[in-house]
Amino acid sequence: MMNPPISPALAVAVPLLGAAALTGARKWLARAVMDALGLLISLATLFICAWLLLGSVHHGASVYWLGGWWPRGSTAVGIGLVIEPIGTGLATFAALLTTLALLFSWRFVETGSNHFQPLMLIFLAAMSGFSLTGDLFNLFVFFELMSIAAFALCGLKTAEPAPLQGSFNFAITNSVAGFVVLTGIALLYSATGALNMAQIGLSLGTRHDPLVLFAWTLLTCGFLVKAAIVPFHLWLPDAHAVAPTPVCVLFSGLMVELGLYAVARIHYAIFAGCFASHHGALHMILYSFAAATVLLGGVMCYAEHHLKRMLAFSTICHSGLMLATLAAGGPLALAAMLAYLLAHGLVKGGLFFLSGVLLHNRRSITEPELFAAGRKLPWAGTLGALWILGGIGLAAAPPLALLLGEAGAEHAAELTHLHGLSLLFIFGGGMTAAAVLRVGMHTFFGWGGGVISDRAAEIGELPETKPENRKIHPYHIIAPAFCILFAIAIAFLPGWLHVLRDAAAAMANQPAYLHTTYTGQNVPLTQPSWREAIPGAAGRGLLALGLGTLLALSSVFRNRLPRPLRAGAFMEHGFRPLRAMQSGHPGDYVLWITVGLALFGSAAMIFMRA
Amino acid sequence: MSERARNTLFFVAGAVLLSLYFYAARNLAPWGDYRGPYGDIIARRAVYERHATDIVNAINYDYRAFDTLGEEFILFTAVLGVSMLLRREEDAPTKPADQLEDRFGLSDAVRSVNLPALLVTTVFGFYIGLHGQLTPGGGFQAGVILATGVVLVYVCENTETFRRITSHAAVEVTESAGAGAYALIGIASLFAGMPFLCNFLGLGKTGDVFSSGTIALISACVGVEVTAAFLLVVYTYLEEIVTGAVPED
Amino acid sequence: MPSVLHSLPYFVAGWLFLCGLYGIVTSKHLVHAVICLAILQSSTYVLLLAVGYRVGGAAPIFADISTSELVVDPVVQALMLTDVVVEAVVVALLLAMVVKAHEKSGSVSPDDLRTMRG
Amino acid sequence: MIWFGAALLVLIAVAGTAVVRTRDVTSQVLALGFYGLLLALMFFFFQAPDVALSQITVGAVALPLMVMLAIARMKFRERARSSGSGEGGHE
Repeated sequence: MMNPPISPALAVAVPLLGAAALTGARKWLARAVMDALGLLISLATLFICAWLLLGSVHHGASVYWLGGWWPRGSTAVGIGLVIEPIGTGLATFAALLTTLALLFSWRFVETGSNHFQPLMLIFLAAMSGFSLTGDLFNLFVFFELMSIAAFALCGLKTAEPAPLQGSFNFAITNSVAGFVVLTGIALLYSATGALNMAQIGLSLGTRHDPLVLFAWTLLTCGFLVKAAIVPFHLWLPDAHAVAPTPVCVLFSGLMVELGLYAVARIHYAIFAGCFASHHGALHMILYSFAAATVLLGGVMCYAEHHLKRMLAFSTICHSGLMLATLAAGGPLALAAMLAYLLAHGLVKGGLFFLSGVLLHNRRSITEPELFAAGRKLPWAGTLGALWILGGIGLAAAPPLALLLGEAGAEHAAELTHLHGLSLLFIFGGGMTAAAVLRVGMHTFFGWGGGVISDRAAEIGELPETKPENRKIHPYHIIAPAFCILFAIAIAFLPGWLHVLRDAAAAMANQPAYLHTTYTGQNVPLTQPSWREAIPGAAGRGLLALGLGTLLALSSVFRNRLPRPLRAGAFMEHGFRPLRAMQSGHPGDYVLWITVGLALFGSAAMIFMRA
Repeated sequence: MSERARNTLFFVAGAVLLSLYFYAARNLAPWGDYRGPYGDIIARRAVYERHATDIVNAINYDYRAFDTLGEEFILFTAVLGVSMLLRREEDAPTKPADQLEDRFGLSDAVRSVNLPALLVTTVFGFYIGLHGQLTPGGGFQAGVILATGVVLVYVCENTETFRRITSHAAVEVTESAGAGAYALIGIASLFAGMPFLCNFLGLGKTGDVFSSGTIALISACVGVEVTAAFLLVVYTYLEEIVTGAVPED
Repeated sequence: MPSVLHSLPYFVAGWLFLCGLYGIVTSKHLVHAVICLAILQSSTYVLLLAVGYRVGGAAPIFADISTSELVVDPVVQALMLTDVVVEAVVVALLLAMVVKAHEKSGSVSPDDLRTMRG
Repeated sequence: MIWFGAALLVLIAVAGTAVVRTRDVTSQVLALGFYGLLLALMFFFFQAPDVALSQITVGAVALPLMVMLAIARMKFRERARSSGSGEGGHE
């Protein structure tokens, strides 16, 4: 058995301890000291996670039993942390994004009375615990910790009513989701008498009855709320619109995607054996929800003029694309989804950082007010180029790494005969890229004029920084530049994909996961590369980019176009029923969760019945 | 969405959901027929392994102590969030204590039971907290009870004392220390060469107040944290009222 | 045990869950919605308790009984303790949001949370 | 014995419904406290004294207390607002 090089629990305990210490001292420490300490603790966590990641890559997967409670026979009596490249990789990514976000907010983003830094550290601890744990109830605990920290971070700007409404909606929907998950856990516990995911999977075996189906429905839907899949997505734009930009980076970059990770994790660890003969129906259900998400997210993304809401809808759209990838099924799809997740998190993080710079310097975040404002910024060229690169990235066009994920997804879909996935990618990538490019053309190039607006954009947003200091410091550029350039760099460093593919093969293999949990030993599995799919993906990415650019141009220069060609302006006005769905009423949001649960559950009972 | 449409849609979706649940629940084991194995294995061994007689606390503070670490920080985060949301605008003035009004108008007879009630509450709180590993109770319950004792001070109209106790910066420091100590106990077991949150202290004699090693220690930390956390929440909600801070409009 | 009772607590749990959802969906007052969330959560207590219950089992505290006696499942009780804390803190945080929203907008009606619309 | 437990469960279902149906927030707090006590009673009855103890402290005391504090604070604000003088707290 290979022990991890360092106790994996430290990836959770260090940021938690740091948060406790910072909270105790927050009344006496100056802002700069709090920032420096927060950054230091986050860096230490990054170091621990990266060490764990390297250890798991070099020595294979292992399990760390907290409190020394090794399993007795087949019963896990304690909580185990599963140390394999995917979980540790996600924890490392969480630490990286948190570090960047803390660097970006250095002495500049409003922090309450030094509340911000400890909350960020707790959020980080929750995300790494969520990624590492192998225990179902522990997953719920970290889900709640993540939620509570996120609710609080969301309400940081208390000077106006909108943030409180956004965070209230966020809090009530995600709390309902938490209890849906907990109900699912209770049902599974009743069926198996176990909480460890591997043990539940072992105990369920191939059992397939309404109880298992319903437990799967509850767990999956609960996590899909986090993942903002239609119709569970309504909280996300509100939460993003009101959260400070460094927090949005964490929300969109990782928190949402962790919901999908949890769906995949419980599927492969617990239910893979149960639904082995119903894969087709299962994938069809997930795929339908994903397709609806992509369509809605894409359309709404283009119809938004509040930058953060626009990026939020683009996150919904891409979350749908990732779920669609997952729905293709099999280890290859999982690997492709994770590759896409990483690249998307970087690109989206970069775009949010850039909008944070705009909000900081121009005191506004809506497209009409930002018109041509980008040109007046210092480093306008760099910022504009990064923004446009981000747009190119969302279309999954070269040279950004989203391309690799799209290639893998398409390859996996071919293997499982899933049709239409490439169309979804072209639509989702094209629409979100078009929206980002349109904003780029307006803001950084000053093209066109007479920008269309919408109601939500008119509320605007109070700046999160003090008005007297509007200077853009180098560290404001470092974070977005790092994100975007890193997303390009990993496209040309193929080594990590090979690791990811093999790790995904192990994660998607239930017997291998069982073996690792009970013996602590690695099961070496490999799967072939999808390199031959990359040129095709590049072609599709360029096509999406081209279509997106045309759409954006038709929006920007709509006055010079004949009326039938004004597709952009038409799309920009959006569709009334979709906008009406985004009512801001917490009752409506919870209603849609109920409807989604009923739909998902009925589909599962009907199409996957034993 | 109109109210009518909302209600109709909810009744349809809710009915579907409830019938799905009832359909699924037919496959649950009949009520009262617990089949294990997790709970039975722990129940059979915890007394020998951990010298604790209250198995629930042995699970909370030992077998699944990592859950409880997360749980304590959920509490910690929420308190941080509440104090952040309801933080006072810095320049809001406060009124001197003698101008604060009598909010409850309790009679002297009621007030005279205050001190005994406070005493009983405190003693009960400590008892519950110290015997967590033996009998029902533990740090969490004790914390809430102790904090309730302080709230009694307020109810019985000693607003100034209440303010002095709860507004003290030490409350938050205590809370952080309690939460941090939990994480530190976990890390300490690493230095003892054991896995995180391992029970590395002597287990003592079953039935003793100081038995069961880190279970009692963690329980104490939780108690400290919960007491302070609850006081912080109560004070944050009451701050405007007890300080007479004038809201700005 | 009479067979009528075999599923009773499961039904009660499902009913409470739905009641909580109904309350939130139709709520006219944000504090009311928060309390309904607490009711929704209490369904998980009932379910967890029911799942770990054993007829004739003693409480899992061996202070007065011998260790060979059959007890009800202590694990679900540990989970419930966590659950109780989660409930309390979620309510505290949500109430703080309501209070603050009331301070800023003077309203506690969910119908007025409409600035975010569209 | 088991019938008593069953009756308790039914009572809880009814009480839960009643709490949800109570639209006046101040009475709802009282109902919530009562509901919390019922739950605690059920926990005792079904051999979960630990949970019952926390349920009494949290569900029947702390939770209603917090709701009441929140309502009190909102009322305090409203009074301060309507009094207009900005002195706060006087009617």
